[in-house]
Amino acid sequence: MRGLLTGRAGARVRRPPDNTVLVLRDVTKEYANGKQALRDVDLVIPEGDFVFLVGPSGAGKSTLMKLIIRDELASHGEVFLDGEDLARVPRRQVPRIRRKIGTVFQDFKLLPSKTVRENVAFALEVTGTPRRQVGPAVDRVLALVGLSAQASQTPAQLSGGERQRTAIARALVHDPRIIIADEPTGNLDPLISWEIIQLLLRINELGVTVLMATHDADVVTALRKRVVALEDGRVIRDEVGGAYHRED
Amino acid sequence: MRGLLTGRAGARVRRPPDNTVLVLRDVTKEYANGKQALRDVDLVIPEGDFVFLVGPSGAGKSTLMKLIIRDELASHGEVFLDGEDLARVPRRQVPRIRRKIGTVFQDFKLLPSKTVRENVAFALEVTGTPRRQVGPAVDRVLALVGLSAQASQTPAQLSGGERQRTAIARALVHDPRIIIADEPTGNLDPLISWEIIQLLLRINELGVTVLMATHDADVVTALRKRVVALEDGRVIRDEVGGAYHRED
Amino acid sequence: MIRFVGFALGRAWQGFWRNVVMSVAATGTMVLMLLLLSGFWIVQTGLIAGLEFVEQKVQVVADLNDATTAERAAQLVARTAALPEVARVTYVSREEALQRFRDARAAQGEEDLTPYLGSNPLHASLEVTLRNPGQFGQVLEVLRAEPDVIRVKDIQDLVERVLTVTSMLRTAGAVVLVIVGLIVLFIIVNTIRLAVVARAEEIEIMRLVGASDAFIRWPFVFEGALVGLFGAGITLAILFGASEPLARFMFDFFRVLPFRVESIARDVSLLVVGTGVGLGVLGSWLSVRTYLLR
Amino acid sequence: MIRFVGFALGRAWQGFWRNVVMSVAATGTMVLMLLLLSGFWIVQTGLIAGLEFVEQKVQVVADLNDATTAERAAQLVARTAALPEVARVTYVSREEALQRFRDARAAQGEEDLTPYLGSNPLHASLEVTLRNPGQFGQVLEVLRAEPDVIRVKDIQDLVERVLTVTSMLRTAGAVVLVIVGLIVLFIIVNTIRLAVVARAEEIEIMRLVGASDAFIRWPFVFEGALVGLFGAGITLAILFGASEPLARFMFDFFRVLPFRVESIARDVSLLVVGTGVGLGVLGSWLSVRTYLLR
Ligand SMILES: Nc1ncnc2c1ncn2[C@@H]1O[C@H](COP(=O)(O)OP(=O)(O)OP(=O)(O)O)[C@@H](O)[C@H]1O
Ligand SMILES: Nc1ncnc2c1ncn2[C@@H]1O[C@H](COP(=O)(O)OP(=O)(O)OP(=O)(O)O)[C@@H](O)[C@H]1O
Ligand SMILES: [Mg+2]
Ligand SMILES: [Mg+2]
Repeated sequence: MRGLLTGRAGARVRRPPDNTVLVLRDVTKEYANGKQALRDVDLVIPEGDFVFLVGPSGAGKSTLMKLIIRDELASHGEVFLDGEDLARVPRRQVPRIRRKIGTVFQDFKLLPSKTVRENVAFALEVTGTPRRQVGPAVDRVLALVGLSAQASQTPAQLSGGERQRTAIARALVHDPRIIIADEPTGNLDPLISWEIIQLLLRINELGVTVLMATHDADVVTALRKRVVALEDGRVIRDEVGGAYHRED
Repeated sequence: MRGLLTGRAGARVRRPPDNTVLVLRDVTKEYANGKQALRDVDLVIPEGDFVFLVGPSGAGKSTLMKLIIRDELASHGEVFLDGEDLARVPRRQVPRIRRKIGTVFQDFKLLPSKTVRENVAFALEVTGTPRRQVGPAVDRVLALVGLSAQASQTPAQLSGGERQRTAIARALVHDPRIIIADEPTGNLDPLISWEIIQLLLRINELGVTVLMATHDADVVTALRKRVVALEDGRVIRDEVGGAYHRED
Repeated sequence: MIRFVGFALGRAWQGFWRNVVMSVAATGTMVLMLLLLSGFWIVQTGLIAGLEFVEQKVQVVADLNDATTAERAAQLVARTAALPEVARVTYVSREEALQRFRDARAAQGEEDLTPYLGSNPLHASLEVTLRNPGQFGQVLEVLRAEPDVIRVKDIQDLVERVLTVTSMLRTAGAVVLVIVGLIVLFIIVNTIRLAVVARAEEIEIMRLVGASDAFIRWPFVFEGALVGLFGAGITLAILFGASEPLARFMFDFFRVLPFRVESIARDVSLLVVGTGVGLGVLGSWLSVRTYLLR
Repeated sequence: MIRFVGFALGRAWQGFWRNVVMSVAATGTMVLMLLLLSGFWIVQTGLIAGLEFVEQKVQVVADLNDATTAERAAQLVARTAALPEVARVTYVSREEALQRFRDARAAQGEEDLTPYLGSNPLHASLEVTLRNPGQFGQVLEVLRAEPDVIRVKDIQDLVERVLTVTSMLRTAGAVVLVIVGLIVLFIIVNTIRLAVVARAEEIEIMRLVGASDAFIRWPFVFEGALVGLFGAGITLAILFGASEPLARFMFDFFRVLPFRVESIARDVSLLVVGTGVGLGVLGSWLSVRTYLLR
């Protein structure tokens, strides 16, 4: 899959299973206004895992993701990404860390003045990818999410679902080590939701770790992957092969 | 409900059932780039109806809603809102039309620099509501959507679901004649989704027409309300008491 | 109506403070541009006053017959002063003329020539100051017709040169003022447009929730006026703070002030406040228009 | 590295054209501000040239004994001209002096007084032009020590007044130029800042997808440079288009051009291009910084 996305040949060798991509140790996040969005969260995600992050609105799912891309820093505790303590990473190194992560934001974060193709290419261009590699990589991910026909439309000319898929394409184009998706199917119809999930599963099978926050009970329950449930900032459940709701 | 929202006493008298809020007659919408988002759509929504608008991504649901708030004009055919032909309404009268509609946008459209309370109050203030009526009305809708505690946070400090609820509060605060909600539960967890739906049902019971685009099959199938299904810009199904998917 | 104005003013005030960076930038630009404009205007006013001063120096001089009696000279002075084109007439006696010649040589550091003159060769004369130096022709004719006048100094050439120079300076001053005015207009409207563009989203939402054009436009217009008012206030504070030392400097420099500070203070205040508020309003109006015309 | 520069340039070019309203506004502001700055600079240059011209007019005049022979006078001229402070010496004979007096009276439209003079009362003189009008003291002493010199006109007062006026004008010119420079700086940096603020979202996305600071900053910096370059180009085109008629106007006005157009063309070009590009770069750099420092 990684090779497929960038045109490089050969799949990546899987690291030994004890290799962890993400470790949160006793993490608490308190916002400036005093709101504790995360409390004493411990979480270990080994390479190659597929993890659903569930929980009611306001539970702290997006906050957890912001900590991972170092958009926010933990108030207490440590966050390790690929073995590096994010609190210790100097500011100049942050972009390098972020390039290991493909992020699908809840609010898309597309540039309204750029076309779909340009929005996706943007993520490669601004991180210094050689121009001749950009085109093919973008075409491939656009085909993958089914947006080849809309490639030259701007976000304002897209349906909500198409915007979501554009955001997913942009997260994928970077050939990331871990994909963090914040409710990527929130505005999609069930059919396309399933397609996107299938896509993420395929990517995952090729060794890319996936962490996906979602409210889609059907999907979570059907797939029986690892489920981490947050409530009020605390991890209240972390079971492999779990359902959306507690089952005991 | 209308009285409840604005603090006015007495519920509105229901009009006779043959009174239609919305009529689309043979509507086609072709965008400037040649894309036909709606084709020959006929739709009549009587006052007090609760209508689910379903269909795959890109089917034209949002386009239909844009026609109703006159954000776009039909390329062909006529759209009547409350008996007025929107194509004939002079530009100066458009704001008056829009005030009859409460709109929940798919991408929230909240102002990042304003707090939740201010974002909701904004809709009243800019339409000339006397200042002393604004405060109580805002407090009421915020309580209704369960955001009283977050009233003084800005959208950046909210979870996705909280943002969605803010947008719904803003649509409600105007005491509208018809509520148009474009996937209002897209990013909400099942519990809050159900709360929002219950809320819309209650509002509907008090005589406000509701048109809601959604991908939430559970909700649509469970409620057995009127379902209008779009596909590729055409109405392929319009049944009262329908399910999300075709059932024959 | 009052509610509407109150609402628009309140929103304008909020808008101004909510977006402090933009507002400070716009106000700063406003101040600098108003300083530029009023600076030029003051220079231009001073220039015009100076030019009038120069023009007043143009005089028609008529030498009188040495035989003219004091009484006849006085009558001549009265007759000349009664002419409508004449502002003032001065009689210079023969002795005074000699003394002036002596003084002029001394002032130039040259040797006194009067000892070498056998007798007083100079004539008594009338110095006629005109209301408008361009109208010297008629006065010249009337004086030439007087029997006691032996010679009228021909000032045609001098008058023409002075008038050419002064009218050139007036034109150049006006042209520069207009150009500066246009620059100020462009820059301020531009700055406010940039500030409004940054709030396109807000306008979009207002349109969609059903705000009428007036409710969208006027808060912005008032906000523009606010920027203009603040800018004008700061500009005036700077100008009046600087006026005292500047006036002293100019006095040291020209030995005479071409105008009184108080007399132009009112004009400058009107100019600055009017331009500031006017341009602020215009800029907002034009900028918001773009978003309403859809 | 080359790829990076290529990327940044390409993005800058795109950014410029994608946001045409902003870019045109920024470029227009740039042009007007550069015109203002270069206009002031040209006036300042002209002023300095004009002041030097005036200063050159200050002369030391020494009257000679009427008994001085032509030969001794010539020696005296040679001796004086050899002094290091002296730029030029002119000998004016008694006849010339009389003729000058006659001409001066005629030019003023006054009666010729020479017929009334018994003999020529005027002396021959040396007119000494100094290299630097401040250094008149030594020349004065040397001339006073000469036996043939009967009187040296005291120019202390004149020199002081001229020097005060010229140094005042020089200071005022420099002050105005600095103030205008600061205005230009503020306005341009401000305009570019507003244009960058309008693209805060783009910068935010770049940060989140992992673009390094350099990749975020340099396209904006190049875009600022582009605005500066375009602005400077347009400004120079306007200046050179206007230089011909302006030079003619100035010539008509002053009867003499204080400087040659070609000689300042290079300086103006350097000033305009340097200021434009420099401020464009500075403005972008500062504006983007705000977003990176998080
Ligand atoms: N910048 C902030 N400042 C203050 N409070 C914040 C901030 N961001 C989030 N919060 C608060 O933290 C809590 C958790 O927010 P978060 O966005 O992580 O929730 P979530 O689990 O993603 O919810 P949703 O499913 O609705 O997206 C919420 O109550 C929210 O109001
Ligand atoms: N302004 C526009 N210009 C051109 N094409 C547009 C424009 N807006 C929408 N479209 C196209 O029209 C089609 C219908 O879009 P619409 O937003 O109505 O879909 P939707 O049913 O709301 O989908 P979703 O469930 O994903 O929100 C899409 O294919 C979209 O690309
Ligand atoms: Mg969230
Ligand atoms: Mg839609």
